[in-house]
Amino acid sequence: MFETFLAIVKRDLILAMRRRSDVLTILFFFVIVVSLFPLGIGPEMNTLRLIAPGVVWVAALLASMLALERLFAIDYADGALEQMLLTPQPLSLLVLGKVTAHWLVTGVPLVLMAPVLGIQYDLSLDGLRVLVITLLLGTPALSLIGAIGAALTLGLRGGGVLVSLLVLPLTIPVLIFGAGAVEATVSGLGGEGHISMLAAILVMALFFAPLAAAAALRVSVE
Amino acid sequence: MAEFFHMGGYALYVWGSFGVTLLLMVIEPMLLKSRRRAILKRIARMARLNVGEVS
Amino acid sequence: MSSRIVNWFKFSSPATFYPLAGRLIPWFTAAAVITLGVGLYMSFFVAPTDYKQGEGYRIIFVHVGTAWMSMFIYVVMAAWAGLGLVFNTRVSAMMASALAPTGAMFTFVALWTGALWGKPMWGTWWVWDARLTSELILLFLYLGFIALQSAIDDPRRADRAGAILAIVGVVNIPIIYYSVQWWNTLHQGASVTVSGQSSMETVMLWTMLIMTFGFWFYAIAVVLARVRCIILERERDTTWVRELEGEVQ
Amino acid sequence: MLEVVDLECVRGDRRLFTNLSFSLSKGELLYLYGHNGSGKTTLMRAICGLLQPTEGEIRWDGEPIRELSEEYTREVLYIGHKNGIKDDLTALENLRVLSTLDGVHITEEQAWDALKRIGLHGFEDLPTQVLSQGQKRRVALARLLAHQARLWILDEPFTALDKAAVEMLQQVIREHLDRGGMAFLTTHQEVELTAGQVKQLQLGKGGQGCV
Repeated sequence: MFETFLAIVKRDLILAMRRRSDVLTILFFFVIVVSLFPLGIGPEMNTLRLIAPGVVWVAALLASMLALERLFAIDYADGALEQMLLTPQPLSLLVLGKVTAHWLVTGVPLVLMAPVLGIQYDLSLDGLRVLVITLLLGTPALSLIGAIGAALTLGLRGGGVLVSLLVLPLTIPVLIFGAGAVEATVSGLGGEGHISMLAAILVMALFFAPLAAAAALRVSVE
Repeated sequence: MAEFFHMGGYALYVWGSFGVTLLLMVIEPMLLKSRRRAILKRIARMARLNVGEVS
Repeated sequence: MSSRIVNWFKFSSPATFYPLAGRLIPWFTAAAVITLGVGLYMSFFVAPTDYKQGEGYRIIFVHVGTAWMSMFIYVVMAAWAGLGLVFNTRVSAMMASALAPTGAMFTFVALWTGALWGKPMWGTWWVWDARLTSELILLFLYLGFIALQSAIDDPRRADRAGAILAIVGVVNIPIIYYSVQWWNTLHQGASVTVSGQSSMETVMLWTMLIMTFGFWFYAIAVVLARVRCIILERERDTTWVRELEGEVQ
Repeated sequence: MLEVVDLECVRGDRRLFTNLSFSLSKGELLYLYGHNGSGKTTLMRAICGLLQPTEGEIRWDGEPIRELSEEYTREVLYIGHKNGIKDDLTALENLRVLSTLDGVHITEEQAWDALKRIGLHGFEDLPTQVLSQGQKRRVALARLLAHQARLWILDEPFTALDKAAVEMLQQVIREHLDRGGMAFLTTHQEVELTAGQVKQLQLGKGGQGCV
């Protein structure tokens, strides 16, 4: 059981490494979007410091939405998805494997890059620490919830935009608790409450999202 | 009667709310009626088509 | 609604459900017109003027009713969608698709009336109040459902994909509402709440209930009419539809 | 033992076939014939559980496949029009991943042998992207050698294969049937496979289950 999970994760990581450009484009998108805001809002540090958590988090949200397109589309096109449906392993486990690989490839780079961007917004050390923690908890939840949207819109024309329309409302709690935790820490209120909520959402997503995504895949592949 | 429509100075907001609500509740059924007419017409045309063609 | 669920197995085929819906629509339309008529009369002539908000508060009779309906319809939509998914009955799935536009309409109206009520009371058209924000997110959920169903050509896949989205959505609604509530109290404190239930005189409460029932009857009538259209569109090349097309109505 | 009882499938709003019944037991090969668009692929996908039929039931050893799910999919190997292999992976990696997913543990040597037998000697460690269509098909078919599934569902397996490959595949299928396996096959080419019990099923105009 666990062996197939590893097989899927390993396979997807190898595939991602062989197509490195996909990974970098998402990271660049994240960096560019975060760097655009000061140009739009102005260079005053105190306003930037105020909007930093929200901007970094919204950019992370959009970047993970962008990355969802790749999650199932290629497997659907070359028939690998059909074979995954026909394996003797529960499909939700395979979906979890694919989402894990997808998160390692697209989510983790965002988490590593976030502190650098935080400095750009002159975020305090505490703020940066909590930013990384919340992104570490938040990005997997985004990938999991996003997987449901990606599975539902498989093979549809205009699927990319549709995924965002379906998934973004569902990711709002992650955004609220993620950005809220950083802001609470920076303003001294302490973000523990937010972080625990974010962890709770991640655990729920870990359990329910693969089941929903598997059901959606069965519907889409029909 | 005018005083009633004045709504104690909130005329715009009260009639704006009630007006739009009831307006939408009239538009929706009308849209449905035209949708129904369209599908019935299409079915009628298909029926004529089938009768004409030797199936 | 509940009467039909008792023997719904018999009515789960479109051919038997279509005439039944046809017979029910006039009744619900009449009920809607009467209840709304009474509700409107009470809203303007029976309910007293509010000491604080004057006449402006009468918007609450429409705002709260439509807000309740928008939430209620989403839950009913998810329930029908779930039934359709589990029992593979096509009429339940069609009911879910038929409910969505009406639900979206009520959500929009709730937002519109919320804004019009906020302007005189708090001076701004849009207030980031917990309930209004959740209402806005609910509108996005509706639009997502409708967009997904219209993007899929095959009706069966559209039903089942929509069902999964509706179920995921209905599970998320309490989480979204709770997180927005938390977000709202964190930033603004509890000072601005559109939804603060000021001491409600019983007659106001009754007016609101009657208006809500009116919307409810209206919703059933419209949804049944739309589900009949959907049945005709999907079953257009079946024999029973072709014989039916001579119908005058 | 596979039984199909008055199956009906609808694609979009077109009814492809209705009350279609047939069965397949040990050592039997079933040919599925029918013009394009007669629902052959839909029938095959319904049988391997990818597609829910609108009417009727599919039973494996007496149990409806919807309840069996994983026990049933363990016994089924489906090769459709799409090869199900990843272009960026090498033939070897593809075969190893697919067999792990199928729950079959094959060692490095077994993988090499399978690929050599299927006629990909010398191409084992190239990304399948560079292989020809016929070679890609062979990579997909290599799974037949490693897999222990009792029921093979092959949708036009001979397309894009050369004479030698067709010959080799027929031999593989014969061995599978001799071992008591079952095969469900659609093909447009004339293929002589007379070993064991060969049954035919005609779909579409004039065939069984015609609408």
